[in-house]
Amino acid sequence: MAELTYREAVARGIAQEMARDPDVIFFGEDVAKAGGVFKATVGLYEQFGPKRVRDTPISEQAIMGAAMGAAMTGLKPIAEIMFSDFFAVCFDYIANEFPKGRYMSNGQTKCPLVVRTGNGAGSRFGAQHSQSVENWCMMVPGLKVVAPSTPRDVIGLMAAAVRDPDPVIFFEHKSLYAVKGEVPDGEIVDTLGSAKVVRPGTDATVLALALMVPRALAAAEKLAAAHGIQVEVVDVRSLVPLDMQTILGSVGRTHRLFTVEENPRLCGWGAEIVSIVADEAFYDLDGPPVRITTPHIPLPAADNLEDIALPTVERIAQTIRRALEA
Amino acid sequence: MAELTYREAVARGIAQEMARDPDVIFFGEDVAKAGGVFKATVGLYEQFGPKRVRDTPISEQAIMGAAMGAAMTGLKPIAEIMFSDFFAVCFDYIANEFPKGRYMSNGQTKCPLVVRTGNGAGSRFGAQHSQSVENWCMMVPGLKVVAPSTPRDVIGLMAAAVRDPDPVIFFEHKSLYAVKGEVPDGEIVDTLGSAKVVRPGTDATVLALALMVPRALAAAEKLAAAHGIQVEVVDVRSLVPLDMQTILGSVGRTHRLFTVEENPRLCGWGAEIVSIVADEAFYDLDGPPVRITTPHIPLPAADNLEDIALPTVERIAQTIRRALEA
Amino acid sequence: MVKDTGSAIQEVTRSVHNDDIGEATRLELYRSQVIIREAEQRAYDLFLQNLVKGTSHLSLGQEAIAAGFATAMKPGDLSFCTYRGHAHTLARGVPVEKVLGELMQRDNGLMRGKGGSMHLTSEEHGVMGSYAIIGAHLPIACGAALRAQYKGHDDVSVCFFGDGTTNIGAFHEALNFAVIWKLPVVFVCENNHYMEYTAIHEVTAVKHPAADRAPAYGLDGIVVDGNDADIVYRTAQTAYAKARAGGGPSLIECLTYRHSGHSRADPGKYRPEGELERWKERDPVKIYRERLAQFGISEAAVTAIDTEVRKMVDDATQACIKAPPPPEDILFTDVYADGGWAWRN
Amino acid sequence: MVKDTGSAIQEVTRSVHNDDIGEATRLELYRSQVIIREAEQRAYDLFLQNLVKGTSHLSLGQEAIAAGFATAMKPGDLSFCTYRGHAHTLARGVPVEKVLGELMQRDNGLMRGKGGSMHLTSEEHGVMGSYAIIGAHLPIACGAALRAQYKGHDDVSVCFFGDGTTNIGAFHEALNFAVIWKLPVVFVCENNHYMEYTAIHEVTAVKHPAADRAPAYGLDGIVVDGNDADIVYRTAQTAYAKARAGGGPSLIECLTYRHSGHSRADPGKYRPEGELERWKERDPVKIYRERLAQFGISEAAVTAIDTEVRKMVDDATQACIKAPPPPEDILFTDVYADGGWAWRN
Ligand SMILES: Cc1ncc(C[n+]2csc(CCOP(=O)(O)OP(=O)(O)O)c2C)c(N)n1
Ligand SMILES: Cc1ncc(C[n+]2csc(CCOP(=O)(O)OP(=O)(O)O)c2C)c(N)n1
Ligand SMILES: [Mg+2]
Ligand SMILES: [Mg+2]
Repeated sequence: MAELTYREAVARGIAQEMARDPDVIFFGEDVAKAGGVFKATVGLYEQFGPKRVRDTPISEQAIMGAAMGAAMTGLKPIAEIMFSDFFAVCFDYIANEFPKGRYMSNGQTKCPLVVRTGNGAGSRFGAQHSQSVENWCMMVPGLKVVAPSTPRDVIGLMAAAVRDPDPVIFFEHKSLYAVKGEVPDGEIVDTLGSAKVVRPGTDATVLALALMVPRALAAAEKLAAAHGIQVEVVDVRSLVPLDMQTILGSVGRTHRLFTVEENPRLCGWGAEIVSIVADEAFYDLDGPPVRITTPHIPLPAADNLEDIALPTVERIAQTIRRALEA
Repeated sequence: MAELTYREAVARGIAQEMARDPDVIFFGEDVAKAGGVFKATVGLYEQFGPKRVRDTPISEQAIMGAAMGAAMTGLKPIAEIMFSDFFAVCFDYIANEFPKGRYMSNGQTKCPLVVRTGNGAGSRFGAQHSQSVENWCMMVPGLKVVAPSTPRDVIGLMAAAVRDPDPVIFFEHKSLYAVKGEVPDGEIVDTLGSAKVVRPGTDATVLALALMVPRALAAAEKLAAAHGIQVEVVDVRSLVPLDMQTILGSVGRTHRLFTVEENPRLCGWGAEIVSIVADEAFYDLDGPPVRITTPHIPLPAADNLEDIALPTVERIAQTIRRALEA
Repeated sequence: MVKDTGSAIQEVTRSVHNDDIGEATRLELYRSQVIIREAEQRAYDLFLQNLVKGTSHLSLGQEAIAAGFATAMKPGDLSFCTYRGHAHTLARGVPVEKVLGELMQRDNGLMRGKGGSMHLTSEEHGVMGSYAIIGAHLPIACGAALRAQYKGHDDVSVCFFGDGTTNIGAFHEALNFAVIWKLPVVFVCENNHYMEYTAIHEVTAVKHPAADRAPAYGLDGIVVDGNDADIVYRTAQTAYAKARAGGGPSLIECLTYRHSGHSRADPGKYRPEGELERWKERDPVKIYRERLAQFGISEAAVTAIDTEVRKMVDDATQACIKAPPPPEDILFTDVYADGGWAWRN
Repeated sequence: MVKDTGSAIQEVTRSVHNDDIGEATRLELYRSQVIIREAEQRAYDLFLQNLVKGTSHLSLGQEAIAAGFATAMKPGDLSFCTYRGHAHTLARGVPVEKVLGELMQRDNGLMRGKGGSMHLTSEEHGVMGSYAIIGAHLPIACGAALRAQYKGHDDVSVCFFGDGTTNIGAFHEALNFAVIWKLPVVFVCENNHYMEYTAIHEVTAVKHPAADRAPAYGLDGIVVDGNDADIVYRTAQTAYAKARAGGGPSLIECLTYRHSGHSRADPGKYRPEGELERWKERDPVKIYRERLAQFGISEAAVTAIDTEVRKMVDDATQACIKAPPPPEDILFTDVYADGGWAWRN
């Protein structure tokens, strides 16, 4: 066991896979010699050398395209897009190339790559460097999408992503990079498509992702302490594949559903899950499913404004309590 | 009154606005001298000349950026992106530039432009030229998003879009271009953000958009004729602003909700609306809300496969009937 | 072929008639062009009979480029094509039936109708896909070349695209990327002088959309006659040799012209009168027939190829007409590597 | 300034000391540089005191470019900046308090804290935004120039960006677009030799990331000493005059160096030893103080500016420290033109 930051877990996760498989290469802007702008890849260049760990120009389309071409022909590339907001400058690869080649070719081609990216708010960076864009990827058929909330999950899901034969978009949360967590020694390999019940409860199911997981947990503790409300918190972890068994199982026990989403409201992952639960478990629900999201606005830079934009522990707890008491 | 195709309505809608306002300009790939690859802009070049109607290089980022810069400084550009799938090569403008400038500048700048695009399947073009990507835009705060289903709505909503002070993404459905409809003479100006009940009914509310509207209507007739089921069909028309009053009003009367979406399942507009209705009108619902969508797959080229991928009249009718009878 | 690092790029419109290529290869080059010509013409006829569905982008008039580059390849070399990719796919040896079957969206098609005309892919022939979003495949070809370099393989990735494609961002990113990493990739611009319906000179800041950009990446500006298969073949050989030797990428602009419209529905009316006719005088198949004669190859040998190819295309057509549409269950296969499409449990 | 249409672009590292600029303008150029120097240095100090939040990208060492281009502008000319836009914003006359207030995310900031350091915008000063996605604003500047051309206005759109930006697709698309439509836009590459932490030469196929690409758009390759405000000023004048006369766009590469790290947290360790020191010898403010002396401008006049600016920055700092954070209700304003954020009824 060691205590690692989420940031250190990224480097360890990548190193674990690069050490295991010589076909794993890693590239992106400032990721090699400088160790990445979030310092999440420090040491990889020194450990694996300039052939396997490479600095690129500011050419996101070339980065993504090169990752794809390498993946199609036998490598297992990990490519970094520094901020997930920049998916917008290379979205063709995410939406039209990675996920469609296998299908269009009737199974002839493959695309086993990982795109890792810094996602989410909290750094006071403003509207173009703070977005939560998991739904940009979830909505595209053919991708897999994960967003770990702990250092341990970072390593385990990174390993699962690298070993997966399909394109995986790996969302790291910028505001979690400094967070520490216990990590077992030795190889860690998790499974894509498995949600985790991180706090059992009986009164409601609360789904959360990435930075929203610790907040949902804090809200849960608050509700338990102050109101005796026991909510079950599920860390969704993987949006595609989506672990509906765990989610439907939980709702079947608690009969109420809440989502805590960092993304702006419209078409977030919570919308999808609510629509599935409302269809498949309608008669399990004792009250309306409620989504707690960032309002549907661009994000402001100012700290006090950013703080109230994202779901806070307070807002999560209050929304749940009011809904349960209604 | 005249009978126009949806294709002709596009040209008439643009012409109406260009004739009215000399600040309206129009550009895109092959839109001017050739009248567009879908022949939807035939005659505009001849009518308004090469200063106002322009052919561009294959440079979608330049097209979108130029539209934005012109809009910020006093023009009202209409820009064409030939196929909506190509939003992926200029997505930065859609996701990060058009919709965020006004907010980030604290209201100093504006972006009154229209992006029109050919959306949707049915032409056997395969996975990269057939997508329904309204949700790519709906999910972005700061945009407005419309998708007309009739020639009349094309003209009216085009006028509303051009006159609107915000960026509007205007989805034309490729498989509707040849469809005819009655269009009144003279100026037509509609309102963004208004859905239309296109068929009243009492047993269920069926929401549809663009090509799915005629299919939902056909399914409704079928259900009425064969099973005496009367569904209310609502043409959503505008995803942002979203006319929840009309939708909630309808569900309040019918107590059941269905969406008919051409997009692949995950995070489609129907998910969002279901999540709103499930929250705000939970106790109005007599049964599970059901989404009828294209399965979450890339689209195949082959006609027989494409035909069964999209929601068919048969599938819509059957899904509704089974759900209502369950 | 003329290389020039400065701004005044010379065009070569006629090959030097030396005999370095040899009869066997020349017959191969001819056969390849005739296969493309006949198959594309057949595709057009089948379209008129409503048997080719969706869209289709023909390479009639551009056969020499596909033939020249493919014939100079070794097995294992990789081709990356656009929607206008039938020619390159055929030139790598993919059976005509597979291509026509895909255009007709039948179960015997190369991808059983799942991809369609714009996405021809045959991994076993090194055809690593046809990409229908302009520019997307240039970076992808870089990635394949990166793999070759990384693994010490000696294959070359060859990426074909049009003149219009030189104005999109991905072109620029890919070229710079390939050069800084010295990747074994060859970028081939088929300058047929038009994007869809707009003449390339109306929307391009320089005369030679590809070659005039080459110096921006430290590359030689290369413009060749794309209608002369010998010239194309030699140009390809040089570029491949450089790539295999670790010399990095090349960017080659081949001047050509498409005889048909941009895609199935296009009558090509935007072209000035006489332009098509002038280019037809320089029809690559015609040029090459003359070339074979110049080198003393018998008319019998040429006619034998014509006849054989015609029969091949006829047989393929019959097989396609008889072939069933794809079965409905493949709608849901091969979204993911497990063969299925499950996005949830 | 040296123009060269070929590939061998000469660099000019020293201005010709003629006196065409005149004392008044020279004092303006100096004052502008000092404002930037002092305000940026203050921003850095405030960052160390934890009063500047979020990120911030300083132009210390690059002042001459902002001063030169802005001083040559007329009112109504438009500036399009990057996240490294404080300098250009100040150079257009935006009060220091407004800029520091925004960096400190206070209610007195230019955008009341809604945009932050990377998005400075002052419509009334012609600062049409600072864009934080690399390359995005080059096409946007084209659009503003298209409006000027269409309406017959005579303003110029000036677009500033870094060396690293020349490798992204939007750069390429914008340059071609501007040239084919002869738009009155001036593209200014501030080549400070680094992207974030990577030296530009490691990831760029040519020596001059902007100028060596100019011929790819039929433009002259222009490289100037970006640390000499006189040279920059003259270069700007020439480019603006060309644009206003209908001569179309220019692309200008200004050689410079940033004295601080890329952004707030960067100690700049990736730079070879001695490099910073060598560039500091060519500090633009120092160079310009010498220049003023050469032209016989009194030390008193120079010191007066220094003192005035220092006081201005001090006062601004105090005002910012006293300013409240933005009120919470503006979280929901100005998403749409109606002032609000309603996406539904
Ligand atoms: C990003 C993108 N923009 C536009 C199109 C539509 N389109 C398809 S082919 C074509 C013309 C391409 O011209 P060129 O590169 O010269 O190739 P050619 O068709 O002449 O072989 C266009 C604009 C596209 N497929 N992708
Ligand atoms: C599309 C995109 N990719 C990456 C970044 C991250 N980024 C911010 S600044 C920067 C370096 C830019 O270098 P350059 O253009 O030389 O400008 P400089 O910062 O040196 O002024 C990078 C990579 C970004 N903002 N946008
Ligand atoms: Mg072409
Ligand atoms: Mg730089």
